[in-house]
Amino acid sequence: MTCDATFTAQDFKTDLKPVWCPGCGDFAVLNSVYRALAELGCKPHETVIVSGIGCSSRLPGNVETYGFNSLHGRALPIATGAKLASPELNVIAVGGDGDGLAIGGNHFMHTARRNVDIAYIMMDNEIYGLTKGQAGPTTPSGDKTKSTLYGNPDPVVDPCALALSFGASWVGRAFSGDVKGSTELMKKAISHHGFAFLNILSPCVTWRGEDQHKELRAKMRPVPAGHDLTNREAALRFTDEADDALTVGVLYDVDRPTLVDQMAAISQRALGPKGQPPLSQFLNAFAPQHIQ
Amino acid sequence: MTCDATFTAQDFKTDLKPVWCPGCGDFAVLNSVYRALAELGCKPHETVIVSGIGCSSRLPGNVETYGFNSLHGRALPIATGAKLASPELNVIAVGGDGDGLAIGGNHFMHTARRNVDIAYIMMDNEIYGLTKGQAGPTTPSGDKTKSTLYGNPDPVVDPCALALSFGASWVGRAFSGDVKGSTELMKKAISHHGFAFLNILSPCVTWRGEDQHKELRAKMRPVPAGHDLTNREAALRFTDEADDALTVGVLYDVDRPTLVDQMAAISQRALGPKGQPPLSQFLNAFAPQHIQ
Amino acid sequence: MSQEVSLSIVGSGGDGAVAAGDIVAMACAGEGLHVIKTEAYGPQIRGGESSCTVRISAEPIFAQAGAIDALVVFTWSDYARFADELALAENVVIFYEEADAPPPDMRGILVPVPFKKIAPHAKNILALGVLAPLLHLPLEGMRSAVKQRFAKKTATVMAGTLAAFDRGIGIAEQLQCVAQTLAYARGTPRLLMSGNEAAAFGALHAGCTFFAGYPITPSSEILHLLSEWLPKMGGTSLQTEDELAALGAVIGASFTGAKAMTATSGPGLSLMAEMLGLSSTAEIPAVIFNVQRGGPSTGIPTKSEQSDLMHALYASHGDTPRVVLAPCDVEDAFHITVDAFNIAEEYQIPVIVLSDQLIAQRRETIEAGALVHDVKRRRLATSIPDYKRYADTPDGVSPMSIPGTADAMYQTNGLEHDESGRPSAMFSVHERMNAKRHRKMEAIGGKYRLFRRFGPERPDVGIICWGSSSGAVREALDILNQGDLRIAAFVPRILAPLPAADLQAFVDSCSEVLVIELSYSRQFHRYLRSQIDLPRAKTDVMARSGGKSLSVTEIACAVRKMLGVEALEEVMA
Amino acid sequence: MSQEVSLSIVGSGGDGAVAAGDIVAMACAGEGLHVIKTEAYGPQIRGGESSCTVRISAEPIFAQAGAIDALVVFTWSDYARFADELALAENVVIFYEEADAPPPDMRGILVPVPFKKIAPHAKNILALGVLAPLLHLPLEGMRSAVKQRFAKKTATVMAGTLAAFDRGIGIAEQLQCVAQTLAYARGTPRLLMSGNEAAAFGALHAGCTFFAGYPITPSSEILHLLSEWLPKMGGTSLQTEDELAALGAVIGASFTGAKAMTATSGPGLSLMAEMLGLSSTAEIPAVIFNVQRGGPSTGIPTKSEQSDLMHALYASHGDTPRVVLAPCDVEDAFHITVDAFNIAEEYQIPVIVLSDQLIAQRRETIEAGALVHDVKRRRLATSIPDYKRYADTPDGVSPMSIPGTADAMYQTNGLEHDESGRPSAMFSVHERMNAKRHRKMEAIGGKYRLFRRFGPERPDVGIICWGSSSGAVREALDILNQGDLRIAAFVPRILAPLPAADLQAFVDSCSEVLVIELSYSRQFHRYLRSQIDLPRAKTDVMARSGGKSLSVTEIACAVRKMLGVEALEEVMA
Ligand SMILES: Cc1ncc(C[n+]2csc(CCOP(=O)(O)OP(=O)(O)O)c2C)c(N)n1
Ligand SMILES: Cc1ncc(C[n+]2csc(CCOP(=O)(O)OP(=O)(O)O)c2C)c(N)n1
Ligand code: SF4
Ligand code: SF4
Ligand SMILES: [Mg+2]
Ligand SMILES: [Mg+2]
Repeated sequence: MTCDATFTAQDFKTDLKPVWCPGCGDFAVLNSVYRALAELGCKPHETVIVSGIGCSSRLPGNVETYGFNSLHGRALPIATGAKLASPELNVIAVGGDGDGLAIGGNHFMHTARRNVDIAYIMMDNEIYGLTKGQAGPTTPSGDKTKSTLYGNPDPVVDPCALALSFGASWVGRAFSGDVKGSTELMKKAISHHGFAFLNILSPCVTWRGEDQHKELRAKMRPVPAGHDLTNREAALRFTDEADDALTVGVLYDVDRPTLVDQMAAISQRALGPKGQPPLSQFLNAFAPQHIQ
Repeated sequence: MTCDATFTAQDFKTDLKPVWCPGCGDFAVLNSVYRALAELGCKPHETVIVSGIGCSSRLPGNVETYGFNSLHGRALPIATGAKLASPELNVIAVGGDGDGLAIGGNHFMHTARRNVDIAYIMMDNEIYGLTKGQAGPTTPSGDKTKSTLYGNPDPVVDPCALALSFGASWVGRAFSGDVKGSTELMKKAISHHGFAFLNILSPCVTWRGEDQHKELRAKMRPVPAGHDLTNREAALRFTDEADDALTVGVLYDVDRPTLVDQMAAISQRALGPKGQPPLSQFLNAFAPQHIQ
Repeated sequence: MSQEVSLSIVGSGGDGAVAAGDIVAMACAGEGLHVIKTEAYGPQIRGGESSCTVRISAEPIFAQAGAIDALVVFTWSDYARFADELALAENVVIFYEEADAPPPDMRGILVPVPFKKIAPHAKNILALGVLAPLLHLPLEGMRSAVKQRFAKKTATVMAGTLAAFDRGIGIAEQLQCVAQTLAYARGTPRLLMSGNEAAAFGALHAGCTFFAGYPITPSSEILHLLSEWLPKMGGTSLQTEDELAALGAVIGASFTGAKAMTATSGPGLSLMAEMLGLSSTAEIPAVIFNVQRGGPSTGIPTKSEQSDLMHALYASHGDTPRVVLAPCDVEDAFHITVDAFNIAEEYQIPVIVLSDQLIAQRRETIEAGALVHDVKRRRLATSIPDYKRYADTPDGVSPMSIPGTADAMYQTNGLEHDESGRPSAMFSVHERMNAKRHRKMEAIGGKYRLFRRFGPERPDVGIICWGSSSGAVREALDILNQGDLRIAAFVPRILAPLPAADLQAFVDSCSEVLVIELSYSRQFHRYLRSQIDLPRAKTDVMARSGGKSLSVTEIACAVRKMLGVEALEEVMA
Repeated sequence: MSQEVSLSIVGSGGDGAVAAGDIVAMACAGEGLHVIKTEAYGPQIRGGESSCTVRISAEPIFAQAGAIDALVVFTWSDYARFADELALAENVVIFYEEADAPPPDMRGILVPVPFKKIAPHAKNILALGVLAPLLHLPLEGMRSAVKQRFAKKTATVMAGTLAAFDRGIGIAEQLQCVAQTLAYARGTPRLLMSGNEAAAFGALHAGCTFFAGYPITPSSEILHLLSEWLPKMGGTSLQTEDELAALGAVIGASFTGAKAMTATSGPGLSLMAEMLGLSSTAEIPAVIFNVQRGGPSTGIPTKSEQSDLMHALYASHGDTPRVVLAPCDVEDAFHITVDAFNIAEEYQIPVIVLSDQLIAQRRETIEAGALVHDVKRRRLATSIPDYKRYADTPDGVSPMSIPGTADAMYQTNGLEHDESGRPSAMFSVHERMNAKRHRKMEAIGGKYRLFRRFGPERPDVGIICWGSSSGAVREALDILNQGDLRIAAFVPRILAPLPAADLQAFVDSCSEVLVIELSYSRQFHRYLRSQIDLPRAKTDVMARSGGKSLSVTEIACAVRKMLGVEALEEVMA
């Protein structure tokens, strides 16, 4: 990631109008993205934002970097390919809770486990927004939605808890209404060496009601002083909070080799002391050798 | 699950010869399955065993119950459909580590979360056996395999740790070489009300070498007395053990509503006090009503 | 006076354009009129522009509105978005928000109405009040429909809404303009349903007890309705983590004997390719209801197209028999769904239904009495000595036992297997089992010759089309055949196995053939060529992308052009 | 004396049948002979029965062995498993383990050898020693090949192994039997490679720097080789969690400018259907190397078939252009792979290569000098003012910028989009973009007319086939054309876009046409019908399941039957 040029938040805006409903929490997330990229001094053309499909996944279209609004649930493999093939790029993945936890859950697990050096920002509205309000993995159990008329039968998951179990090396939680806090967390996530997972609670006014904003804001509280960022058990406790609490901030932060590091090490081992062989050497194994 | 008839272990054998390599750990797993089913008094024709694809997933073909060797990674959705549609059946899912953790990881997560009332037995040989020895999620980091000639770049995962994070209500670990222990654990898993996950370490002599048996046996130790089976944090500690330890036994066991329970409750709520409506009532919403 | 009128209401989110359309449609359904109602939206998730078009007729109709007789515009900038898609009649009457001046080049009879000023919260109902007397829409029926629609509102809101309606009537009475008016005799009330609603009802009627699905536009209504109804009817509906799991759960449920279905749209159908092969090879019945939208890839989720055909016919590696059905209209979505279950169950095979967004989401009147259809059952095995799950039989169908049945246990798989279900890599077994599985297709083809044929014998032009295109084609025939032209149409409702003999006879009986489809790459035409003889010299193809529905005029023009009678005057109603 | 011999070794795991075959093949390659080596296995994962067959010829050969001249059997029960698949020559010499009596009805020259007694740990090498002098195989070359094969063993083991070989020679010298012997002149050594190996080399040659894949039989060797070689060549190889992620990673890597590929087999290709559509719609180059095996579903993973054709051509919902290539043999797997990259990169389109198990896993001699092929590059955009990613161009290819390029940023997606990449639901944009994307197919078709044509002009019978079937067809032509018959063959190496004009000209030039394929449901034939005019009256189809490879005799018989010359004597070499 090259972060030396100066671009303002404004420079990161495309002239595409966001498609979100008036009042959608995703507007604030977008603002935080603009600010974080500008404040970090990221170069737009060296930044790639990959998303899946959903209201939230429309975000890359509104950011003047390289952008890729891909398939439902598949942002992370695409981001992984981009980062591995071009480690010099600043690769960010974004998407919704349904995108990342339902259809895309397996990629979340493996991308975190491999510690792929990207920031993954989940815009979590606790619902399937784009398809008009069905329950997703973060929809509270018992809630009535379009697809759960008699109450959601499934237990709710905490995305940060999953990220921690999957082996993410940085985990944070934010509330989109808190643009300043979100921006700071995004900056940390993007700067992190390794897989950084940021869960941003981002209200869906259309399918979760107008009160979600207020409720989330009321529950929000900072990570208590003295929390040990390298203690996974401690971090997990913030993912099993009382109903009236939502701890925002960095929950976990450790440094371990990323997949890019591992691949570099593999290359070193493969090359050995002799360096890059001519490709023709490939054929040796298939050529008859005259052995005395 | 109906468990009153008497069938012997022998009765559960089909006359299909297992395809496994001589010395494969899966033979012992199969033996434990025969014994567990017999000792529990399960009726063969009310038992369904679903698997994915892999050496291990060939198991259902050798068990005289209803069996379904399905697709790579997809045993759990199929088992879920079977159990939900026919809750009276005893549904068991089996498969390999690659099957359940790589391609099938997402189904593992969601089936555990929903607490689908099945036993899921993972035959974990720390390798892709059937495809001839590539690294999988349980292959130790750094190991050289067919696909990781310079060492496996990925961190290893503990299937029990994942099961616990996903919300499995019963989690156990066994070693296939310990047929008695495995049988007892299988019996508990099958009898558990809810999603029971049993990880059976089952050596692959062909791709992990002849020593895997001995090494695993040497590491094996029982769950210490006094372990609180309802304490998830405590259970998790057994999934992050020293390299020379392998705790076998029940790690976690709680009771919470299963998906079958939830669906029954939903049916109750849907029916209301009036009971089942005539289907024609469906059309009311689409018929013009004369309203004064 | 006319036997039909079409009206359109255009506004932004909150303007209630679509609600207004629903009310008109329901009111007319109550009068026994024939109605087809369509909607369109801009890219905005909510609060963006929307339009709602209702075509009302005293006689049966089969296509969405052609030319619009009356238009309500709340904002001209919203109208601009849809201008391309809305054909206005010569003498269209346009009621527009007084506060927003029309573009200078706007043609039609332009009538400003102060909607916002008079009824800021019920502009749409006010508009209905204006339209109703002018077009001779049923006033009482509309009041009822307003009440039905807002049944859950407070009495005050309801009163305000009804008052707005009456204000509209008042305004209309003072207007001098003359609009196309509807002449009709009142009949038995009809149901007003969409294709997705009819399909959900079809599934329940067929005895479906298990549904698993993952939300996707434009099929989600089926998930919603079955989540509501299956629990009432002793069944189960499950929202899975993805489409692979959805079809997996369906197969698992069906394995244990349940009649089971999933519903999806293109991207989901693509994800089901591997599972489809399992259902076919393990011979486990499954119904896959796919509502086509604009493709490729995420494409245009809210618009109709007929481009999932090849995927439905051929997806999944290997030689994988499957049945593909396609409904022609809303009522047919019911029948085809029941047929899908019947075939899946009787022949132990996956059946894909290819509906499309136009059928799925438009609302259409249908006769309640028409929603009946025979229901078939699986050929079950019960305690057969030396039971062989895949015993070879003349029609390829082997009795299937279900778990719980003693003495008929079997272990199945997606590997090639012999009669007992044992995995086998032997060529002779493979060939025999391929033959057995494909023989079922012949049996189905013999029994299910599902197609519609319209128009005279020995036609000058024989149109071949499928799915929602057939509605516009049918109406085009009526128009074209008013002169001396002899135009006919053949519409297969089963695409695999195709009723090839019937279709070949049709082709042979035509002087010329015109294949019509909404697929840029001419999927239907290519498929037809592969199945029947379609001589190049006498065949034309009218294929284009979806995203805009096929119009009657478009078809009529294509036929005339083909016959070199372009010069002929238009005979449009 | 003969210009060719075929030998087969059958045993259980541990007998080393396959290793023995490798050694013979490598030794003969070293002599400049032409070799084709195939293997077959029973269902057992390891330790089960296996057979290895080597065909050796002084002249170029194109098909695996027909009739076996010399056979080694370590256990008759293992032989029984393969009896169906092994055609024995009239005068076959069979060396069998003395301790295991042959079945009474076994025909051929039966020679017992005490393999187990003499060399319990090197039975296979002992057998080679017996075979070598009898068949006139190169003794020194075989010793070299043994050393090459066991290079990593200790000196003692090596010495023991070589001693076993010499013991074998000794035994042979005492035998009285006469076998088919090989006559040849020594030539330049050849490479001995499999199709998967050639494809991996092709990828590296083409400049592939990124590979992502998930293991699956029979394609895993490509994953293994590229995992070994890419890290040496500055590239990256990733084993993903599944096939969806594999193609996803390929698309992500390619988006940033890397030449990228995945490799898989049927079930994996089925899972890639949705991603394929994304590559096509977002116009991101991707090479998908698919090795066909027996289908449907899990099918027969270890055997060959040609039944992924329709899926490759049509999978993914919507109108999704993609290119499909198919190599004819091992060497061609190299060329086709380079072409796949060239087309993918030049035209920004997904390219599927359909290899099959027979090409992929048989080992074949090729000339080292033949492995050269032009390499093409992507049309890159660099800082274009007012850059439009999807600018419409005559050939449909728009300059592509890659991240890192300033002033040419864009945001893409799989939604329908306009020239800038902005999502659009408008029909006019949709039609324009569909046209642009499909225009690339025309351009490719014009430039890549990849096919092979064998045999005389104006043939009595023109065979159309593809992929590995072409080898046997080519040899059948040689036999058939020895009399007065005029048989020719047309083998497209690009299946989409099909070189339809060339193929039509071929069809028109033939008195009769025979389509040959290993697909029960006649996928190739159906596809040909959809693309060209293939008059029913003059067309025959020889289609069957895979699981057993196509033999030269089978083809020759089919042609003769078609021409009514069945009675003709066999003219087999
Ligand atoms: C394969 C596939 N399945 C389903 C869909 C339909 N779909 C689009 S967005 C979405 C879920 C959106 O929820 P989420 O990811 O939480 O994003 P949000 O809209 O809430 O921001 C679904 C199911 C699709 N596009 N592709
Ligand atoms: C979709 C798909 N991808 C890949 C494969 C190939 N495949 C078969 S088994 C297997 C992995 C086996 O590993 P595991 O699940 O651990 O089972 P084991 O053989 O070790 O018991 C793979 C990758 C397949 N059959 N289907
Ligand atoms: S539906 Fe919800 S998430 Fe989507 S744009 Fe509207 S408010 Fe935002
Ligand atoms: S390869 Fe390994 S897991 Fe498979 S059967 Fe052999 S020993 Fe068992
Ligand atoms: Mg969401
Ligand atoms: Mg394994």
